[in-house]
Amino acid sequence: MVERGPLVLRPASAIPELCGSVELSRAWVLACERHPQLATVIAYKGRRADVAARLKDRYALSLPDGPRRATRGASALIGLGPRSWLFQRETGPALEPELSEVLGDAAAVTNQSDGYVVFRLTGPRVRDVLAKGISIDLHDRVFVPGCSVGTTCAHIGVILWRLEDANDVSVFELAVFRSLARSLWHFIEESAAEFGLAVTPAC
Amino acid sequence: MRIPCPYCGSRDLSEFVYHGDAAPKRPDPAAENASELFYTYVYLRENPAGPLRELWYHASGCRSWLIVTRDTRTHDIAGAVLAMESAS
Amino acid sequence: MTRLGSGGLIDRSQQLRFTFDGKSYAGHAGDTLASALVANDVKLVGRSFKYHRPRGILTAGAEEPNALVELGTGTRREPNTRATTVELFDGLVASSQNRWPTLALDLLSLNQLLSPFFVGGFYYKTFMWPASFWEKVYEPLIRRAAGLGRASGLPDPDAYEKATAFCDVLVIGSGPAGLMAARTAARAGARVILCEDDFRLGGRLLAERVEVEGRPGAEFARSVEDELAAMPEVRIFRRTQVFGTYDGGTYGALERVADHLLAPPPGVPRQRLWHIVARRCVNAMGAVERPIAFADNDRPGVMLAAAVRTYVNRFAALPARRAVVFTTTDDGWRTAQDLIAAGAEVSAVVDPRREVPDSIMAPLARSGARLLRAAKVTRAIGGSSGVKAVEVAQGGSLLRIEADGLAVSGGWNPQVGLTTHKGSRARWSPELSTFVPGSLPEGMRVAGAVSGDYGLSACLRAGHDAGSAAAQDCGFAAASPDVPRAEDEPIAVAPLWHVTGGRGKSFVDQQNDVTVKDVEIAWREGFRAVEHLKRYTTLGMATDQGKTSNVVGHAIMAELTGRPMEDVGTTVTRPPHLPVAIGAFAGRHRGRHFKPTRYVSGHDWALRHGATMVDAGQWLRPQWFSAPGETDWLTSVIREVKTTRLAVGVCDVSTLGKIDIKGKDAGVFLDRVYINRFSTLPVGKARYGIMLREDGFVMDDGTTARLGPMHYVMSTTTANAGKVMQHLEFYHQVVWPELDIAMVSVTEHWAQYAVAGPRSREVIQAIYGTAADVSNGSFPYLACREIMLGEIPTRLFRLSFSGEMAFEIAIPARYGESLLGELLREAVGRGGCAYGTEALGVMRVEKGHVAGNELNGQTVVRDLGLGRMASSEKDYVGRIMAGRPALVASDRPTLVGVQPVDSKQRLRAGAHVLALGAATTAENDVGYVTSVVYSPTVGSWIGLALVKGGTAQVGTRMRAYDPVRNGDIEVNLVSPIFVDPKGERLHG
Amino acid sequence: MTRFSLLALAREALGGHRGWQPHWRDATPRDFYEVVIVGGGGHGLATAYYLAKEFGITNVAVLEKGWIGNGNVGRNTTIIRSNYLLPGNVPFYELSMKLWEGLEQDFNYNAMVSQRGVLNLFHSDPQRDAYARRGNSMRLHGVDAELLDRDGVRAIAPFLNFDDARFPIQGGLLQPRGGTARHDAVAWGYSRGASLRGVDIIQNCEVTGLDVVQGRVIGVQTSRGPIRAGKVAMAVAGSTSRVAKMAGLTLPIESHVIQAFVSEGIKPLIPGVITFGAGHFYISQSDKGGLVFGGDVDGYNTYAQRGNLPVVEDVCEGGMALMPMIGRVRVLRNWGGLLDMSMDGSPIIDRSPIDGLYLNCGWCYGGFKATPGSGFCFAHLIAKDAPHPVAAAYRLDRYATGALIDEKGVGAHPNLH
Ligand SMILES: Cc1cc2nc3c(=O)[nH]c(=O)nc-3n(C[C@H](O)[C@H](O)[C@H](O)COP(=O)(O)OP(=O)(O)OC[C@H]3O[C@@H](n4cnc5c(N)ncnc54)[C@H](O)[C@@H]3O)c2cc1C
Ligand SMILES: NC(=O)c1ccc[n+]([C@@H]2O[C@H](COP(=O)([O-])OP(=O)(O)OC[C@H]3O[C@@H](n4cnc5c(N)ncnc54)[C@H](O)[C@@H]3O)[C@@H](O)[C@H]2O)c1
Ligand SMILES: Cc1cc2nc3c(=O)[nH]c(=O)nc-3n(C[C@H](O)[C@H](O)[C@H](O)COP(=O)(O)O)c2cc1C
Ligand SMILES: [Zn+2]
Repeated sequence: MVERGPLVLRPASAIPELCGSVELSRAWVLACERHPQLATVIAYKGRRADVAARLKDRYALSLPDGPRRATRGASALIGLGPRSWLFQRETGPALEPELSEVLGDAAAVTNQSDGYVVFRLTGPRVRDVLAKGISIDLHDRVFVPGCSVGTTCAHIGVILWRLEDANDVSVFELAVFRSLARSLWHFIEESAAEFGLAVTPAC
Repeated sequence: MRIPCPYCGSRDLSEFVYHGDAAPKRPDPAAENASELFYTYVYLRENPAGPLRELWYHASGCRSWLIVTRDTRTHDIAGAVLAMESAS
Repeated sequence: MTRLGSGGLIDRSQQLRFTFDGKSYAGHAGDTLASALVANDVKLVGRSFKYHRPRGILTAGAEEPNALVELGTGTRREPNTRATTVELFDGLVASSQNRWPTLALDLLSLNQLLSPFFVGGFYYKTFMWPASFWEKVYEPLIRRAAGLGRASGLPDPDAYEKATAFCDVLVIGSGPAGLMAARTAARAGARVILCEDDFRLGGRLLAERVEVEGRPGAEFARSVEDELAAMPEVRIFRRTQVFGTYDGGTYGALERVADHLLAPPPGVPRQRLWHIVARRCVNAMGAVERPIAFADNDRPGVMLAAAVRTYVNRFAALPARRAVVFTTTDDGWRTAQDLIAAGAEVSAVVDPRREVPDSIMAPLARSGARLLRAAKVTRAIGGSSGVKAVEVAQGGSLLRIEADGLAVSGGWNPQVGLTTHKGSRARWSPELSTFVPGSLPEGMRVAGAVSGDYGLSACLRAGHDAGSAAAQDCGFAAASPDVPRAEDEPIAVAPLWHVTGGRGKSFVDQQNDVTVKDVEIAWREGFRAVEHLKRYTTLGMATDQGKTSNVVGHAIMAELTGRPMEDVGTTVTRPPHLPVAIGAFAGRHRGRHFKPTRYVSGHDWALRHGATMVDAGQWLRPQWFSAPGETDWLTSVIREVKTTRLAVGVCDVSTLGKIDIKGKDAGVFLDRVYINRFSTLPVGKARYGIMLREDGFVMDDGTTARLGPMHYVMSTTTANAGKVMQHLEFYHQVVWPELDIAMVSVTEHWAQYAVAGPRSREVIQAIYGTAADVSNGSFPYLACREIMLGEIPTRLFRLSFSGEMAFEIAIPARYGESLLGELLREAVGRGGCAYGTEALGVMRVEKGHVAGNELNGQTVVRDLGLGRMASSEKDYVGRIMAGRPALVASDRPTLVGVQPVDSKQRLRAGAHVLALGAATTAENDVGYVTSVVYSPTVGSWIGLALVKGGTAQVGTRMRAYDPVRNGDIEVNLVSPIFVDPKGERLHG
Repeated sequence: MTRFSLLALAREALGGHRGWQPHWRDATPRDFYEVVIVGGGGHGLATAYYLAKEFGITNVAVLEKGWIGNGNVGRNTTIIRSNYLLPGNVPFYELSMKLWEGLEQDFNYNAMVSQRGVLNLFHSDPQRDAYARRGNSMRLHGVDAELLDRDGVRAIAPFLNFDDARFPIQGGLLQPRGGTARHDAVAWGYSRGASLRGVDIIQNCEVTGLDVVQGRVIGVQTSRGPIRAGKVAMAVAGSTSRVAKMAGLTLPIESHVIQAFVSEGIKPLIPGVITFGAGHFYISQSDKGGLVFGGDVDGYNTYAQRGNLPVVEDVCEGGMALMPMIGRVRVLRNWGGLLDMSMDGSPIIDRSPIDGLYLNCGWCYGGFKATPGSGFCFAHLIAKDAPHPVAAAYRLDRYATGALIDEKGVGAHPNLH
């Protein structure tokens, strides 16, 4: 066996050019790239209730029974399908092993943290930008904070959800497969150009 | 066309993949006349003009296979259920 | 100038310059190109399609058949643009079209001399002799003469985009009916979208001298607009035509975002295509007036009566100083009144009716106009500069009345288009002598003139009622009724389709030059169904789709056949209601952005290392890496292959599909979807598998590894990843829902790299250091394991596609690039390199592995020499159908290797295989070459082929026949495994 | 009826066109015909024409539920070609191509057959190999085929997007003899030719039932009463399943819609036919100046002759990706037609399990080019009760035996063919 020092691997951004920030004034839409920890949870046959109970127990999160996003602290659960969810956590220890332990044989837990890039979009014209790619009714009273959808945006599969408003302005997040992040970003840039777009390291 | 996904709600046609008539059921491969049964299953279609229960895959949404009842003359949709939960 | 001194909805303070055919003119903000031309006394605007007849402006709306221009220049040149709907802007450039050399002197108008030959359908009867002349002489001539405007021929420089909007109530049209519908629904609380094609809201209210609530119509429209604009749940889409009704309450609409500007501002698209999803729709598109056919009724200066009112009242532009009005409707008489009110002279009003109510005639009694009843206009006299006089027949005598304009009112045609897009038919209304909407698409109501309600008060009420009902359907309580006060104008119509007796052509479809006589010829030749009439004469097939001509043409056919209009019917209308630019339907999906691009995490890294990228589905993959000094791809590929076979190579295989399959039935499930068994695969082992479609043909292949008792990870080909996922979900959810499994794609989470070659183990060991022992003993061929690399989880597989000892290492994607760097560093230190898909392909062909070219959907496992993999002890998808006689026949082409006899000769995939000396005919075709690469190992081009008799033919010499590339070489059929046939290197 | 000629036209022009006769007799049904053809589309009419002309069988009726040519023959994108791959197909389509080449003189009607070339573009190496395989197969069958590289394509169509493409053009397979024909005129010319030879063309006569006695068809029920028949031949395209059901047959057919588009008329812009190899788009320009184009099927079973927006957009996206110069050209009209999609994408010309009932169906979106060949071979089958050699592979039992003719290799998914 070859002896050598510890290997150091560095994470890379899906869109390195987004790392800088841009002047904020006059921008109607703000965007940033984020990398939360993500894992899919798929309930095994007849185990939905167990999954719900265990997640409630451990994280005080109730399992959404539709395309919705439940949050508690830094954790969130997003309904993806009749028996699958995306668990999201901004920080903390490695998510997948922890969840696997919590859920045991009730569900399949799969790490997806590197599978998606999340864009956060906000600003007074954010709905106008999204409407150019997404055919979901995002009306303020229809798609309220806590709603989520799996859909497509300009031919690109995305998961979209709405966060609580910040400063009375709606905030959305779009999760996209990492390989498609650049194409989605291109869409955001072109679609927001009409209104003015600013990229911020964190918004 | 908009398809009412039982999980996701009403969604645009472009999110779905079509698979045709839901009536044919994969036959018993051990049956004596399995070749004939499979030929019928794989190739023959009633292709009715009128209501049809058909399979759609919500590829860009919840990834569920659905059974949608749709009239092939008008495209009017009477309803949709998850294939996994449908009795038949 | 014929601009009136006052009035109109134009902004006289804003002067806009424009040119038409190079001549410069001025108009005002609020003008259309047509109204500005009218104001500048320009009468001749275009030439007709077939006879090149001089044409002017017939209408003031989107139904215009004649006044079509080329708008803009260079890359922005837009043919066939209706001058009547172009909003004037400063710097606008328009030119006439379909004329040579100039509009005034069009030599092609000589066509008219030949018009006795050029009648409807003439070409079906001629141009057949001699046969060869069609292609060389006649057709090119016909083609050159056809078409109206010229497309730019250059890439469209502007951007288009698409968007979706949702509402409770969509209101189409902002005339009195639409405005009331929108206001009523909005007041009830509904989310309302109001679409108006025009740049100003109001419809006919802008064009008529009418009052609503005691105020001028335009002012009323403005007040409703202001109210709507202030309501948060109302969206007003101006310059937006709704063009189509689709299933499920979806409507297509086109917003002309920047067409009223010289060029779109930065970031702004030229046009936007809207998908409007509406729970209810109030269609208030109004009606358009129709002409009457009489001799030379197409002369410039002949204009529809309501259009004359539009130019006078809305645009303060006078189309005629001395006019004749020819009307079969009460409505037409108002044109005479409005002209006089604007200071023009009306020489005569000609009405075929014997009786015309006094109330209608009275206002003109003292105007000096001759009021001729039971009279008809038989001919418009004049030339390309316009009408000079009008010939009128009354009681057997012919009068000539001097005039510089003729206003014609033949009745109204409701715009039924959007009501019929889903297949219902318009209904003939004998009372109104026109077609009105039949059964309506679900969710749609009609209100106002579109439904045949022509009175203003009736329109306001109908709009109100429809808006209220639509809102109630959506669950909103009715707002208190509020219908504005207005009068119903007289609306009687006495249908008159055409006037006989005049000398000259009577046009039905002006743009396509279809005359009354053409309709007669069609009738005589048996083309009597209206759809036959249309196709034989091209009636209604021009850019206006017969909006002003169809009913007239169909009514003439009804007369000829002696059948009632109810039976004759009308032709099918289709979307788009008005023509829509192709670019708008495409939106931003063009050029490089036609389809999204998928980037591997090592994309930038690969570019930095000299990679040329290649498309693999939506992915981009490194195809080869050019080392310094290498100028052609083959040199690089040969180096990559040699280096890998001799030392070690690193290849990005992240694009392969990866599916995690978990659960207690995962093994059973895999047994059913693969032809071979996976339930017995030990944990920590991988196996190659083949999947069939239910019809027995091969669908995909790949390795599936067992990471835990209830955990497999399947790999698929790059091309089929999505398809396989869908296939698996189908069998899981639809066919065997009883199986307890969970599947999820992890393609994106894991970046994956192949490390191949005799020194691959050293590289892998170097990466893992003490974290894992990857020696042959502890990590043999087909082993797999999850290994932590510090904090980072990885998956390691001992798989090989190249035939060399090889590993695949998977790592969370964000570390991909970094790991690649480390792998390459370790490899280079051992004489290795990075390789791309091309070298990968070379090595797989050298090993006789099948890939996309062989898995083409037409092959079964036996064809590929993989028949033995199929388990005979279990059922699997495709098993039964794969047993059909033709799929097990012994003469099916099966996989062999091919190698040129002369090693310098180039072999190409796609060549067919024939016996030596056999004639090059289809009967002698025994197979074809599927894949070809240059093999540095063999020292020649080599290939795989599917050949009848296959394995039994190995050793024979045949011919690779490739006539489309002038290839024809002798080849030896050999074993498909060119390198290391015993597979010793794998286990190394 | 007058023979169409320049002379006839001149004579009529002088006489004010009063002497023209209907192009075909609008016949009323008689109570018996030797052969009843169900469906007055291109295939039904061509079959009647060749039955009369080639096989001397003239006691024939064509029953059409609407007006002649209202089906797919009157709504297709008019492309004719014989650039097929598989041995079951090539000789048949080449026979059809040859018939096109002499058609106008044969039936004395100008159907404007225009052989301006069909160019299929490719965008990747595997696609090039597949096209080479196909081109070579064509050449082995004596069909014209040329494989062009990028420059070869550029020489023919310099306006294509060569510079900024998502999937750059690498070359194309050209069939110079391919082209277009005036769809409606094909139906009318065959009607006229058949009618002149004694065939009854009966419009507004919907077949509502097939009379089958002891496994043999003896006549049809129609909206205009029963008609007895020696043989009944089905050529009803998208209505195949419905008519077959009248005889209790279930077939390997689904009905789908494909949409087509025509732009406003413009001066000549596009030579021949061009198809995009990396998206769903193909285009040509009509004699009248309209760009005629289309793409993929909508993808769901339907009997409505109309489609929906996603495919409209998909087609135009392909168009703009391939030739961005058409951005400002406007779509004038967009319609749909009902296709008889078969399970392997290839047609069926065969006897049915019922004696005297003959099938002609499964043409998918490619049966216009087949019209002459299909009529010719179907007439042969009906007249001789034996398949014509070039159509012998179009058997109904091939799905059971596995002798499929699947050009695309996509299997039993009609919407993918
Ligand atoms: C949009 C579109 C584009 C196409 N493009 C091409 C192309 O470019 N090239 C090509 O080769 N092919 C093309 N096709 C396919 C081609 O048009 C068809 O395959 C071919 O026309 C079908 O044969 P047909 O002409 O006999 O069918 P049709 O014309 O459809 O004839 C069938 C007839 O049967 C009648 N009928 C149905 N039921 C009954 C009944 N019960 N009683 C009496 N009559 C009945 C129908 O009314 C119809 O007239 C296209 C098709 C469409 C829809
Ligand atoms: N006296 C008569 O004989 C007679 C006959 C007909 C109409 N009229 C008058 O005409 C008016 C009719 O009122 P109305 O509200 O029904 O119609 P309208 O003609 O006033 O308004 C229709 C509006 O719809 C718009 N429109 C049409 N198609 C559209 C589309 N596809 N997308 C978006 N916008 C579109 C038009 O631009 C127009 O502004 C009344 O004032 C009536 O008195 C009178
Ligand atoms: C090759 C071809 C060219 C056509 N050109 C025109 C045209 O120039 N103008 C037009 O209005 N329609 C044109 N059409 C479309 C027809 O009007 C009609 O939509 C089509 O035949 C289908 O019939 P339907 O819409 O009545 O159902 C064309 C159709 C075809 C097949
Ligand atoms: Zn869903």
